[in-house]
Amino acid sequence: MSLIADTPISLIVLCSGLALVLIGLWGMLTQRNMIRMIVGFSLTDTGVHMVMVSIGYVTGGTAPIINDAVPIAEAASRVVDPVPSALVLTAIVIGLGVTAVMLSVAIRIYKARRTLMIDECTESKW
Amino acid sequence: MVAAFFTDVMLQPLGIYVLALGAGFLVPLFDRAHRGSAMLVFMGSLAGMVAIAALNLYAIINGAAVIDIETAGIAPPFAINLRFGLFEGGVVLAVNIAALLGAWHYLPSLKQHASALLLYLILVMGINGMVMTRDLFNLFIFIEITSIATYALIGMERTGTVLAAGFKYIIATSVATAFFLLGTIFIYYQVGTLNIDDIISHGALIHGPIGLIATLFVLTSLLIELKPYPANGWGLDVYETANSGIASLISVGVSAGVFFALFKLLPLMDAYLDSIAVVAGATFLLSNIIGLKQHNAKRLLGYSSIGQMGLLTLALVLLEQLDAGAQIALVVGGLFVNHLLAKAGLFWLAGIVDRTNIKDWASIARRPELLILLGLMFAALIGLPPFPGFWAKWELVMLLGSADQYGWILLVLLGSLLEAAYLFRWFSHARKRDDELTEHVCSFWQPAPVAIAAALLVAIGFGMAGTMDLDVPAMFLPLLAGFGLWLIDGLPARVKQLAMLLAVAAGGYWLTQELTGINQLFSYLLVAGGLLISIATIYRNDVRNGFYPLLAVLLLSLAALLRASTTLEFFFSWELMTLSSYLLITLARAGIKPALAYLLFSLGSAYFIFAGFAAAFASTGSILLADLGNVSSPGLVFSLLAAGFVIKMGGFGVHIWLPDAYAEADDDFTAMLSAVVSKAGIFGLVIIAAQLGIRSDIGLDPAYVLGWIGILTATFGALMAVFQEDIKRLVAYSSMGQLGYIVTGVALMSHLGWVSALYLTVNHFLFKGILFLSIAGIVLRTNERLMYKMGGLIKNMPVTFVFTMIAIIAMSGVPPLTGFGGKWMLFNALMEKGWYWIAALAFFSSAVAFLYMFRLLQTVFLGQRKLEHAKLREAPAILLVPQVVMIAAIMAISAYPKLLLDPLSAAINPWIANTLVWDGFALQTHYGYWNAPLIMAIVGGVWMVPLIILLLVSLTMKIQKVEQFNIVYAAERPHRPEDTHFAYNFFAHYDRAIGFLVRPRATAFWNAVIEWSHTLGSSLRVFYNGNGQTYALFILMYFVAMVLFNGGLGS
Amino acid sequence: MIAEWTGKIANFALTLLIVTAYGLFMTAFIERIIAKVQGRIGIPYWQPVINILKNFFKRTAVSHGYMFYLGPVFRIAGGIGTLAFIPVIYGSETFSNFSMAGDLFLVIYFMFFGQLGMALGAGESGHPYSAIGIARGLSQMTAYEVPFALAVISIVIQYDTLSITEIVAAQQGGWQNWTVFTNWVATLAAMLAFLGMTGYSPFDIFLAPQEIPIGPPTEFHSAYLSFMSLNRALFGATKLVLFMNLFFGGATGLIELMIKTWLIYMVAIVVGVAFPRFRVDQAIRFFFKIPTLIGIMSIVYAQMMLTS
Amino acid sequence: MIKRLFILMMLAVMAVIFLNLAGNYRENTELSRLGHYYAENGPQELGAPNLVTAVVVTYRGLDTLGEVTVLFISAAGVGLLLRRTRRKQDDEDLEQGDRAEETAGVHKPASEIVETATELLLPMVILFGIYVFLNGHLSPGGGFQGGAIIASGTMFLLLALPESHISRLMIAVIESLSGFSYVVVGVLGVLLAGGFLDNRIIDPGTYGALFSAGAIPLIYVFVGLKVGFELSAVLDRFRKEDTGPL
Repeated sequence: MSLIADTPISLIVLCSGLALVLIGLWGMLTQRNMIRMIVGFSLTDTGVHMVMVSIGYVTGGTAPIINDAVPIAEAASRVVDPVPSALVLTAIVIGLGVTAVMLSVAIRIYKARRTLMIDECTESKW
Repeated sequence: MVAAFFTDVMLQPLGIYVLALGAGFLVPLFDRAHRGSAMLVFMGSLAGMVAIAALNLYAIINGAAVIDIETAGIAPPFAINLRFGLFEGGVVLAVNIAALLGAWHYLPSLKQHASALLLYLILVMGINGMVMTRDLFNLFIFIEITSIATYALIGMERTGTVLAAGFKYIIATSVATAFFLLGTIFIYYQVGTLNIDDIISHGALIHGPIGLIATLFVLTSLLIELKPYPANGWGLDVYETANSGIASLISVGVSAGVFFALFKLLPLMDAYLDSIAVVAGATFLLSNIIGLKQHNAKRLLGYSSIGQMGLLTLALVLLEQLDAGAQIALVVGGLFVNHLLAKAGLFWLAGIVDRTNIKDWASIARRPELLILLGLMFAALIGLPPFPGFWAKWELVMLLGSADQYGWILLVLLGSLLEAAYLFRWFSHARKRDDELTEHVCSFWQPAPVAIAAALLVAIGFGMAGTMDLDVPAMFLPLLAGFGLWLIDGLPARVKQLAMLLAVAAGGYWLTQELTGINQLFSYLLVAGGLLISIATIYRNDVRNGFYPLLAVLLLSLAALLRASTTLEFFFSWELMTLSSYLLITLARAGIKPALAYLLFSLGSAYFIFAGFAAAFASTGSILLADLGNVSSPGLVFSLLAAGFVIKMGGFGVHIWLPDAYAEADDDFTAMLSAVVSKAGIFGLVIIAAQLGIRSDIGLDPAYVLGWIGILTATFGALMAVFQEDIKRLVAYSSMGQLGYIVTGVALMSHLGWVSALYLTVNHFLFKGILFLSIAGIVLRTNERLMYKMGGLIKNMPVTFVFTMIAIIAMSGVPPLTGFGGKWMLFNALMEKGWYWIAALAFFSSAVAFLYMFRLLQTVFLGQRKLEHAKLREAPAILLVPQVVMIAAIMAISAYPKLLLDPLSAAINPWIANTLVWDGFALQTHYGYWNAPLIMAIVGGVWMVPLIILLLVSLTMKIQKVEQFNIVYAAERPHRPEDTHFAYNFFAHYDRAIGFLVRPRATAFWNAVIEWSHTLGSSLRVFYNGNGQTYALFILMYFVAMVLFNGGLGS
Repeated sequence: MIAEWTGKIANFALTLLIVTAYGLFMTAFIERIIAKVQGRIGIPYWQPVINILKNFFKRTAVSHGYMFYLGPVFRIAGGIGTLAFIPVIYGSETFSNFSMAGDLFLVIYFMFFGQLGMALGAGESGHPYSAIGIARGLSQMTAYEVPFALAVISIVIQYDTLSITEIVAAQQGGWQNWTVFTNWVATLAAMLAFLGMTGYSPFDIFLAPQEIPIGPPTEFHSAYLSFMSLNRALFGATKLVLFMNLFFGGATGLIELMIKTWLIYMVAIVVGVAFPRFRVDQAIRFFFKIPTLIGIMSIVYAQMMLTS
Repeated sequence: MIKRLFILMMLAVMAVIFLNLAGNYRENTELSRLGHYYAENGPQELGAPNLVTAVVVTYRGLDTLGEVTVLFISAAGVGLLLRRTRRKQDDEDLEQGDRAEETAGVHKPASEIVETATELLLPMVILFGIYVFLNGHLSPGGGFQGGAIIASGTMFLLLALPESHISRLMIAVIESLSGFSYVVVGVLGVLLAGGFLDNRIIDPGTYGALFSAGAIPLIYVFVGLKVGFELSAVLDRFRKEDTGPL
């Protein structure tokens, strides 16, 4: 228990994120069903987002909103880094966009050939 | 405000974004309002993007400051900024032009859906963004914008194959961008900034395992996007299946953006330059090897594209390593523009022609404009002059040479050669007229974007030449003349012939008028001689599309070659000569296949020369031909250059291209090839021998080896000629053999040796010119090339027979004609040098030569005439006219060789002191003497006396002229000439005795090389199994390998 | 000037006459020897002359065309010319002929002149056997040229000259200076080549004298044939003179010339009567083996002589 | 099987690499240079209390514009991919049975609970979305978040009333105009203030007030609308991918 308690919170998030990346990769590499591969991608993507968020954490920091709770004078020492948060926001939207396109491609593939198995889509090769 | 809107926004690089986004967002609305207006907005925006890039780039080239665009009114690194400098401007402009032209090509598909229009627009903007942004995360966004737009456009066609390829593409690039994101965030973790300049200036903060892994994440991701071997199957599948419009944009646009991103981030990658170079180099070489196995047009373009990106990356990294930042614009820029326009053009062409298998491209065989475009694009991709790739490769190889990076030179040249192999094989398929295939139909305007791309390539190549302090008018004159003649190619043959002769005469005179010494000598031979032989082309009056322009290019580039004062000009004209002669060979009916071998060997030869020049440049830092002599490693330079020239002359072992090319080329052009074009190799050899060969520190070895190569060429050329049934192949092998003597003569590095070599060169020009022109006449009349199908033609073509006989006596070395002098001087020079074994072989090979010479005369002109040949006429007079001139020259030189020897000696004197001693009319050497006029007189005398006696006797005799078949034939009278004309397998017994010497070992060897490289290609491509997961796995492995290779797990 | 050249031509005419007569005599002589070996009486000594005269004065002839007509001309011009370039008797201005026009190399190459011309003439006759014979002859020629060329190179190295006169001069002063003794390897190679050159058995298949209508001269008759027979005698003798000059010390007088050439010829005859005929491919292979090897050794030998 | 083992091995090596990353990771104890600057100067410069918003909309405004673009093109891409095909063409791909199954399976009516909940919640969800993006500069949230919430409202609607019609035209007009307006605001930044996407084209107003922080709320309105409608469009596409023009 103390191990977890002593571990910095951001490291836990970081590790979880990296683990999620690995799990997602596993899914993308081993699941033959395209929808499952897309799920794998989403996991990887989410993992990356978690890593990003964790990087922005500053020990003991709070949300980077400068109002009554965090006066301007103390801002620099009390808030977490706003940049990774901003980045992750963007990254999430982009991930969403990619996922949406991926799904539509998968749908079209299913329409066209009645299968979602990636290893049945190998006619162009060499 | 409105004015400010234009000056501050729209005309600034920022305007590109505003225009693309604004138009992109509004396109759906316009589309709903009016379909046409959407297209107008779309094309207008693209054109605007081109214009903005062009205006700003123009300003920067004219000295304006680099444009830094700050957003949000806050200085970087706290806000994102964009930069538009020289490099950015160049890339953006090039990409936008390609995009605009691509849109033109792609419009029929795009205009069906408004969303396709906007996706295309935003895709282009994304590439612009990737180039201009100076923020790492912003770069990620632009990569994603580009990617998503690409995904959607790939999927637009919605057939199963395209979608499957698209899905693989998405999976692969998503993994890559996930890596990029991870790398970016960890770099941010260490540096605390996202501005690229800021990161670079705080580069030291990137440290430790995190720094390494983060950098490698970013690096691998970018490399993956550039599709390195073997993690690139996903890219290939898309190239193969997607619409040519989007495939071209991926190949040139998206890759350009990613490449530029890599360029921007390269300062961070200092530690990994070696890895990148290895990856890029391997990609370039291996893609081109695999390309050999590929027959799918667009997939083949994919391999080429991937290879080119590998080359670009390699060049960038190597220049970076060599600290040659100043040359990046020329080398990388040149290669980049070259690839961009040529590859895009090819993809569009593939879309227009719409034949999957390159073997089916014969459908455009009757569409000269498409063929020309295809050829231009291929030539550009290979880096042939005058295209930008030529200048870039030149500069790259020179730089590599001066850094002693010969391994990389080898790789670059080998890869280019492989690429040439598959591209021009494709061209061969397209040239091949196949009546069964339906002709390709496309509208006049459809190839317009390709044509514009080709024009741009030429223009840029021309512009690059202008920056290099060269004799540009001379270099481009052949092309100009060729272009001019091409414009009038529709006129009647006679007009074209006249125009060609005038153009070559005027141009050749202008190019060579100021030459002196050896160059002047060769100018007589190549230009005046070439002109003489081209007179014979008048014997044909059919259309011959492209023949006359190309012939003008060939002859004028030979003239320009002689005029070259720098290695670059020399190489330029050399390549031009190679290309034009290749194309001329393809004009013949069966010439397409041999032409390919000709081209490949010629390119191989050119690359040896290239490497030799690079080695020379490395040593002297000068590209002047006159400085060639100052190199510090003459042995290496000499060997490389000599190898190049010897290949071009069809040296022993690398001769296999020669007989086929000579045999299958048009008959009058074969005369040109053998009599004139082959002399270019001799010229080169003489030049380097004069500059390098005579240096005392070269050591005997390279020259001695050359001497052996020469004599083996002579021996085996003669031996192989003995066993030919095809008259043109026979003379082709003979030509190879005769050139062998010349090589040996040059290799002697003595005054006498060179005089003999030059003398033999002139002689070779004369008798090979006569022989091939005679053959042209024979083939014209009989329509046969197999000698056993002829016979007895002396009755029909007595003049041709006499000319041939004189040429053959002049070739054989039998006194009193010219050949003897050459053999005599060569033999004396060999003895003086102490090369006894070579001398013995020279003896042997000239004896063997008698076999084929006799066979030629016997089986064609003598023996029994075929019945169907009874009514043949003499060869046309116009073919005989040049021969008469050459016969006269042979006779004059035979009787009075001083006529020729004095100028030859004078040309050599600057290099080696004269050793010719004249005693009256007799030439004296250490060993012997040769009094040509006396010999001529004696032989004339001893020939005339019996002749007169016999004539007198004849007066007293009743001489009965007998009919054919009236021979002593075991009391029988044969009736069929086929039975009595002893011609087929004439030297069967000789074959039984020593035929084992001439089994086609060289051919077998080169076939094995081809076989082996194809096998290699197919084993290298097993990774592309078509499974998206395997591709993704390779990407993972790629990253893992990069980390392991760079010690990422070390700590 | 004119007188000088007229004199030279007259001298040469004399040499030509002597050598031709000697060649004709030798032809008959050899025929007789062969006949004796085979148990026949053989021809009279004047038979060759009679043959030539008979043919020469024949009243009818057929023609196959102008090259056919020129063939014998080429042939005999080759024989005469070859002789013209060889000094026959050492030290004699009369018998030096036109050897100042060219050296050994010229002679060797000019020997092809007649062969080529005759081959073309024979070719125009249209007879397949002519062509076959020439094909065989040429093939064999390329083979014996190899040991011959090697031997020539060897002696050129040895004497450091290509001039026949100088080569002969270097062999003067006693039999021990003859090439056959100073450079026996080269001589051996050359003599083996000589067997092929003379066209006697075992290397006579290209002429095939026993099978009547075979060989290059098949179609020739009348004056044409007489030219060719004349040349055969002349050319054979010329070759003997050449070999004598190169390998056997030359000759300082006519008697020495006759003895030496007779002996050289006997080599070919002895071998000829003792060995059966080779097929062409066998002959070619033969020359490419032992004689060539000896020829190679002769160059090595000459180089060793030079260095020691 | 071997392939699986191989993948496992690769992932194991990846895991080692990641461990290497994590093992060397030390949690930040102070802000990065960038973060420090934003925390110190952001509120004064831009007048937005929510630093993330300040970064998103202004400091990294170009990213956000790009992000909007990404969403725009994904929506367009999805539309392009899932566009209606002419039946004739479809016949080549699909067999008769498949088609029957396809048309039969769709449009199952939602349960009453869902329908009712939707009717109750939908206005509130949309209102909440608008609230989130209007207050983006003050409190956690912003255009994207708000837009996503609006889109989730659409999701509700689609779940509850599968037959409900969403006007493509309306979506197209709104997303186009809001995107275009965003660009216009950005350009105004060049003309009226310091640079592209500078939010100080409008008086910053009172710090912490709703209408403050210059153009940030304005931009967020556009972004919110655009995101909301685009996500709705995507959802709509997925619902009935075979019908309707773009």
